[in-house]
Amino acid sequence: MSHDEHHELSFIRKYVFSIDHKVIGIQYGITALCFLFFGFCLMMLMRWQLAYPGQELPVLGKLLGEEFFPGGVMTPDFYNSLGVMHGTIMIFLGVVPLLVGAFGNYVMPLQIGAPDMSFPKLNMASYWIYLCGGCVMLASFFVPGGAANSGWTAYPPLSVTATTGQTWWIIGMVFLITSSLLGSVNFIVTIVQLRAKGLTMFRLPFFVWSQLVTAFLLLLAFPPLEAAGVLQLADRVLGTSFFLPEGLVISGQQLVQGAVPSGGGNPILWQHLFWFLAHPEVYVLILPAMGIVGEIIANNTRKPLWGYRPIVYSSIFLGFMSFIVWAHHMFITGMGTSLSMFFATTTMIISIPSVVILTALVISLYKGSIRFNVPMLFALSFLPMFAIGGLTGLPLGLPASDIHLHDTYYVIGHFHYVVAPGTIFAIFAGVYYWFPKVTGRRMSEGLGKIHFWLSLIGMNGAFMPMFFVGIAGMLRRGYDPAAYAANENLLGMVKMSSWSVWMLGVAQLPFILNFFMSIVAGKKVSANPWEATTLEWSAPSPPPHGNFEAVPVVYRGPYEYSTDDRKDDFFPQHLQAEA
Amino acid sequence: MFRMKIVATLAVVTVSLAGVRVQADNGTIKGKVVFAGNAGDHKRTKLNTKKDPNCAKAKKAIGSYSVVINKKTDPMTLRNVMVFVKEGVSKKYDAPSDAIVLQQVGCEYKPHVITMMEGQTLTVSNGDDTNHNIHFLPKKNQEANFTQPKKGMTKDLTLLAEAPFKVKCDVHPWMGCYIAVFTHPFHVVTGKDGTFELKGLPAGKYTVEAWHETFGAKTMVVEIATDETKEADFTFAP
Amino acid sequence: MNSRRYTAIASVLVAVLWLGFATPLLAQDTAAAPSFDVELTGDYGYHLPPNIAPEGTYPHTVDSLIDILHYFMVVLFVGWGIFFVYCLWKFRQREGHKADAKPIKAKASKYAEIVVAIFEAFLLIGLSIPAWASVRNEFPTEEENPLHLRVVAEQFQWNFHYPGPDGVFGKTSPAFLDLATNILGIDPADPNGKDDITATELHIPVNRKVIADISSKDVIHSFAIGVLRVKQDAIPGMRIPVWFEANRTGNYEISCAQLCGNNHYSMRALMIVEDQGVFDAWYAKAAEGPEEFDEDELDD
Amino acid sequence: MSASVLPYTVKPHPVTGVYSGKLGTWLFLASEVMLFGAFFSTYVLLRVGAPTEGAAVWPTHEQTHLSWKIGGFNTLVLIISSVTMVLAWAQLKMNNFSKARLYLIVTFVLAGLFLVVKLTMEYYPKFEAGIRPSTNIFFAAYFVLTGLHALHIVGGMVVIGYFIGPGASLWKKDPEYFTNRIECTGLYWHFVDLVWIFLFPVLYLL
Amino acid sequence: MADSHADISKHVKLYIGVFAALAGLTIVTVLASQVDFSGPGHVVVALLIAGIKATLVAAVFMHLKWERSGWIWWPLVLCAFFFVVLMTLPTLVATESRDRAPAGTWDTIPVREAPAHSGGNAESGH
Repeated sequence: MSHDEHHELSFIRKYVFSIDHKVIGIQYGITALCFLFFGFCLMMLMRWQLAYPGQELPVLGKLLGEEFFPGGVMTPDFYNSLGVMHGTIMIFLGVVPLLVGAFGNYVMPLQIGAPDMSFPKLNMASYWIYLCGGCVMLASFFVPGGAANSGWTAYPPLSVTATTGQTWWIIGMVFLITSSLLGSVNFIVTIVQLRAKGLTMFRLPFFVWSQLVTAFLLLLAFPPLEAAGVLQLADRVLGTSFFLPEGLVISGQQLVQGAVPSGGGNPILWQHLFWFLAHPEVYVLILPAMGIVGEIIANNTRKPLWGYRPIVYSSIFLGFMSFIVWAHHMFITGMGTSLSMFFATTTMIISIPSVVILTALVISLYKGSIRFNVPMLFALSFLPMFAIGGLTGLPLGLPASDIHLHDTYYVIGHFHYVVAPGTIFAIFAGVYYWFPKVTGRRMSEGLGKIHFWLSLIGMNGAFMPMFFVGIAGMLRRGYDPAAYAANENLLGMVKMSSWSVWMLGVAQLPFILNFFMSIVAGKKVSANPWEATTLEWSAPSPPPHGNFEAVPVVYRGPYEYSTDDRKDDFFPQHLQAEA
Repeated sequence: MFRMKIVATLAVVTVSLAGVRVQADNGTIKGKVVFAGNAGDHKRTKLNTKKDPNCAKAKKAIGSYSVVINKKTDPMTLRNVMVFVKEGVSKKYDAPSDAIVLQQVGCEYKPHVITMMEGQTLTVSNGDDTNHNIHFLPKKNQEANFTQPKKGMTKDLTLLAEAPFKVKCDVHPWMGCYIAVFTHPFHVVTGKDGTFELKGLPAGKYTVEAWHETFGAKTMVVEIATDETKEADFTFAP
Repeated sequence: MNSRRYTAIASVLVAVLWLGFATPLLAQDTAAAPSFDVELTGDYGYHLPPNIAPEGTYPHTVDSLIDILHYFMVVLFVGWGIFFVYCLWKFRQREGHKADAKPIKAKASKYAEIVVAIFEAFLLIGLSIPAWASVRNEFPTEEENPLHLRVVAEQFQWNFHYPGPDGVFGKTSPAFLDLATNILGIDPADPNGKDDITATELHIPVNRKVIADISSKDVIHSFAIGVLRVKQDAIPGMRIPVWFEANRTGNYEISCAQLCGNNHYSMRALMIVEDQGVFDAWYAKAAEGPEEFDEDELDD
Repeated sequence: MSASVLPYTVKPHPVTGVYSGKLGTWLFLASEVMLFGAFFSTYVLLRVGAPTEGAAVWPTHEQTHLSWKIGGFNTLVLIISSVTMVLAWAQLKMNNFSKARLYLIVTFVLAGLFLVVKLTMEYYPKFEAGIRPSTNIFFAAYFVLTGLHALHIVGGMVVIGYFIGPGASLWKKDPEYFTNRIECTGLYWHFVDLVWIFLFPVLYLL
Repeated sequence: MADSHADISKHVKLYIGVFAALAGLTIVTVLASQVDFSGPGHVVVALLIAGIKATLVAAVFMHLKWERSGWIWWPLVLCAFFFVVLMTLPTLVATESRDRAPAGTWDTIPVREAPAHSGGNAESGH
């Protein structure tokens, strides 16, 4: 297709089946934000049951129907479905598509000075496959028995003997995995092949590095889960027994798979294949978030990121190590001493690069000139929140302390601190930061600050109590915490957590308002409102098809702030030094 | 749409008129289910319900139910045996409009054996101050598995015709009962006297089956003339 | 300044929300608390549950590991936080303040990282590995006269299988399974199985080591005794041994820690730790099998 | 749009030394290695862990009814198809389109032959004999592994068929671009062959 | 990678040679499987031959022999490493746990009824 044909593109080719990375990025962004909000709503429902177990859910209970809310009270099956779908939607349909699909797609080619992704049609395909996966997941709520209810980890034999929703879940996952695989190939090739002239690997903004490492994680870790999904599908549909051992008795009857009794499989096998993906997945969730935070911190401290190379090396090392720590999720499955020691050791080792990155980001503040705008507030609060999330990972990585904390709310608190006030704050930071690039307008600072403070309080109110009830031994995935006498004294904090979650929900209203109002009525700004140095800010806002007016050439590293005696305190990558 | 309803109503009326004529069929098969084995080998024991203290609130103890012998009758008879016409019914019968109730009281199913007709409503209700999970294990019907976490909860179901299948509670594994669903009304369950009576049969040759959860099935062929009453006893001698 | 005004509004909102909703929530409301038939022994609250293992055994190492780690975390986080807040205050953008882009030689951070690494290594090698080795390998020998039992999980109940006075387990097989009367599937023809005890409450004698083999009939469960810091997945097709010892009598809870289906949340069992004499009496009585059911008295 | 706007779709990148399509294909193959790796890992774990007695014991050769003759024949078919695939690319490099097309057609036919043999001489008789994936764990692995491999063959046939048919017009517009695409298709095709090279001994001989 | 016609025709000869080697090795594998090795000999020999064949295909047909780009080699090296991890660690973990806990849930499991495919020796092979 040549240049002059662009104007003839129909509306559908331009905005729906577009192959422009920016449109696809926006599609990803909007879709994933919707999913993120939907997944959050599921959690608000769950929190009702936890705070007021067995009590009628006001108003909504009647609306949601007799099947899942007999007499307005949530059934345990539905509670479990909500748990599965919350996890799956937040991770695979919300956060990853936002970090990789939306920010990666939109910003990364701009930051490397490329006209588009390497394979634009593949890019489009990966969005539509992702959307299909999302629709399958949503549709599974309406099949008999409701959506999947065997935990987002889908451990067999429970998942193999579960209701139809599980089959839909697997099919949805296969779609999402395929989409991610296509996307990751595209990302790596784009970063390798389409960098602007002069943009060497060590002049790449940290965000691009994080996307590169993430793409490798997706590329190599996702296929085993796809394989596991196929095997579980075979177990459910073809009657095989990959995950079913001999002598399985379900409801007092020997389980018959196909025509013959089950046997010959191993339930732990699924856990290996699942966690082989799901641990790298944690870094898929956190690395691009660190990338966003790095960008914003460098920009708003007006000085270069401290320790750029150590950060890059750490993230590569992090990515590499994340493939050989997975079994720390499986300490209590009956693992012996030597291999659990191996995994505990690799787990301790992997904490070091995280510490390095976090330290580097904090030291970057030192001697800076810190602007407290909304993206920076979110980026800054990422640091302590991620620190809490990371530190509380230590007791879980050591097999001995894991005995007590495994499968308690402590685990929930830990990984939510990493992904909710961690990654999701980074996502908000990114939205506020790149919004002017996408729309040419700025979001309101005032509403943004209300959003920030309420979210910060809501997040901490929701997740901090989990550490306390977790240490006290309250187990996760419990429909009714009051079913154990030992939990009697813990219900106050459980309620506090629920109310915080609902407050957090309210706190998103200013954001939604701000987001849509700013698209039409936000303050118009120049191409480079934050006075940033990276390449995306040298393109017009919003960038036209093909991105740059002239093919950019890069002369320096990504974060040249306040480095010499120029009039401005920033030196964009594409500007040639004056003689 | 409306016209269709009229047609349907007419059809129903016609069928019920036919039903009135069925009333004229007055054949009866009756008898008892005799237990001819050693009662000492099949003592009932108290079931261990300690797991859920709420169970003991409604009932002090629950007995095992796999074999319940009426020792006081002479000869000894078996309780909880389904007796039904297995083959030989050619007419169509409507399902009765009254619902059959399966109660959960004191962590026990009441009644322990249910026979019902296709299309008839089965109401499952929780009379306990605890959580029950009703799990149907049929071969033909859809597997039902639902929870009633609170006292007073009810749920209505209809079932397709199917040979006896088990229903259990996933929370209290000892709880079990059996349901069989028929396309005709000729089925009863023996009670404390161990007798049964199948009434309203048209003249014909029938295969009658007695089904017991532990001892299995026994069948016999009975031929009755119009308005005839025939006696037929089943004997289980394990 | 516009943004300051908004910050103020936000703070007021937060304060109102917290004072209005959150604070009363923390107060106990006893009305909704369910009734349990037995009261638990020990003090439960926002802290580690009571630990009833004898001093010097691995559950105490687990506790001290958790304690040390949390002190360590607090120290690290507070130290780090002070630096963080200091930076935010000291280097905020203001009139006459400019960023200094000269590279910072941050030796302190390097030392901090090394200290963290060394400390982690210490926790791993010094505490975690010995404790874990104890969990996995230091099973009581036969001289210590441990109590052997089996734990068989199923949806949604814990079944405890004791060998009875003869000390030998009867053979089990799914062929003999009856959910009401023989939930463990003990072979009725096996003489060793005649005196086997099937229980839904775990009775153990105080101050005596116990070896329990954990397995499951259907899906993966997780056998968790909070007060003994025992947690072991019950995996179908495997019989995994654990050991523990209690030194305080009383009633405690056993829970299922791994999602096992819709009623996972109610898969609770009681652990009753009693004096050897009381235990022996229970054991002898239970070995006689279930009582006969007197129909006339109890049935309707 | 790709060809004219995006750089390095046809010519190799001066620094990285590859064109984008080739790099993309190799990365895709890397993920495929992990996919089949997971399946092989499953096979190894289940086989090593199979009980030595009881009903779930691993079936012996006599019980599996797999014929090494058919398997071996199919191995040869795939190897030949790999050769014709690479020859097609070599002919394109030598500017010999019609010969290349002929080789592509041969490759396509061989792939079809592989599938026909697989379906009629292996799957069908097994189904006739009542063997299903649920029969035992070996057949579960057998059907899933070979089935997935067969799907890869079908995928390859679709792509090769496209370049024999409608996709061939690209040769006239941009021969080098077309040659590159055939090279990438070839990479994929050799990979499918490579998987079979492992599947054959693992399932039929060991 | 070489582009001239002469080079390509040299390649063609190589391709034919590799084909002959692959065909030969296939026959060797089959023959080797008929020989009775003790212990794991079978597995080692079969996988060794498969490995050689795979190397030939990858090196010649897939042109890795001539590939100089690090961006192709490094992902493959990574992939190979993780492949090995994926192949070994799960089985090691499973073996270690089985050594610790050799017994199953039940003492005996009733033998399953044999599936109805007796006389199912449909192929000519055995």
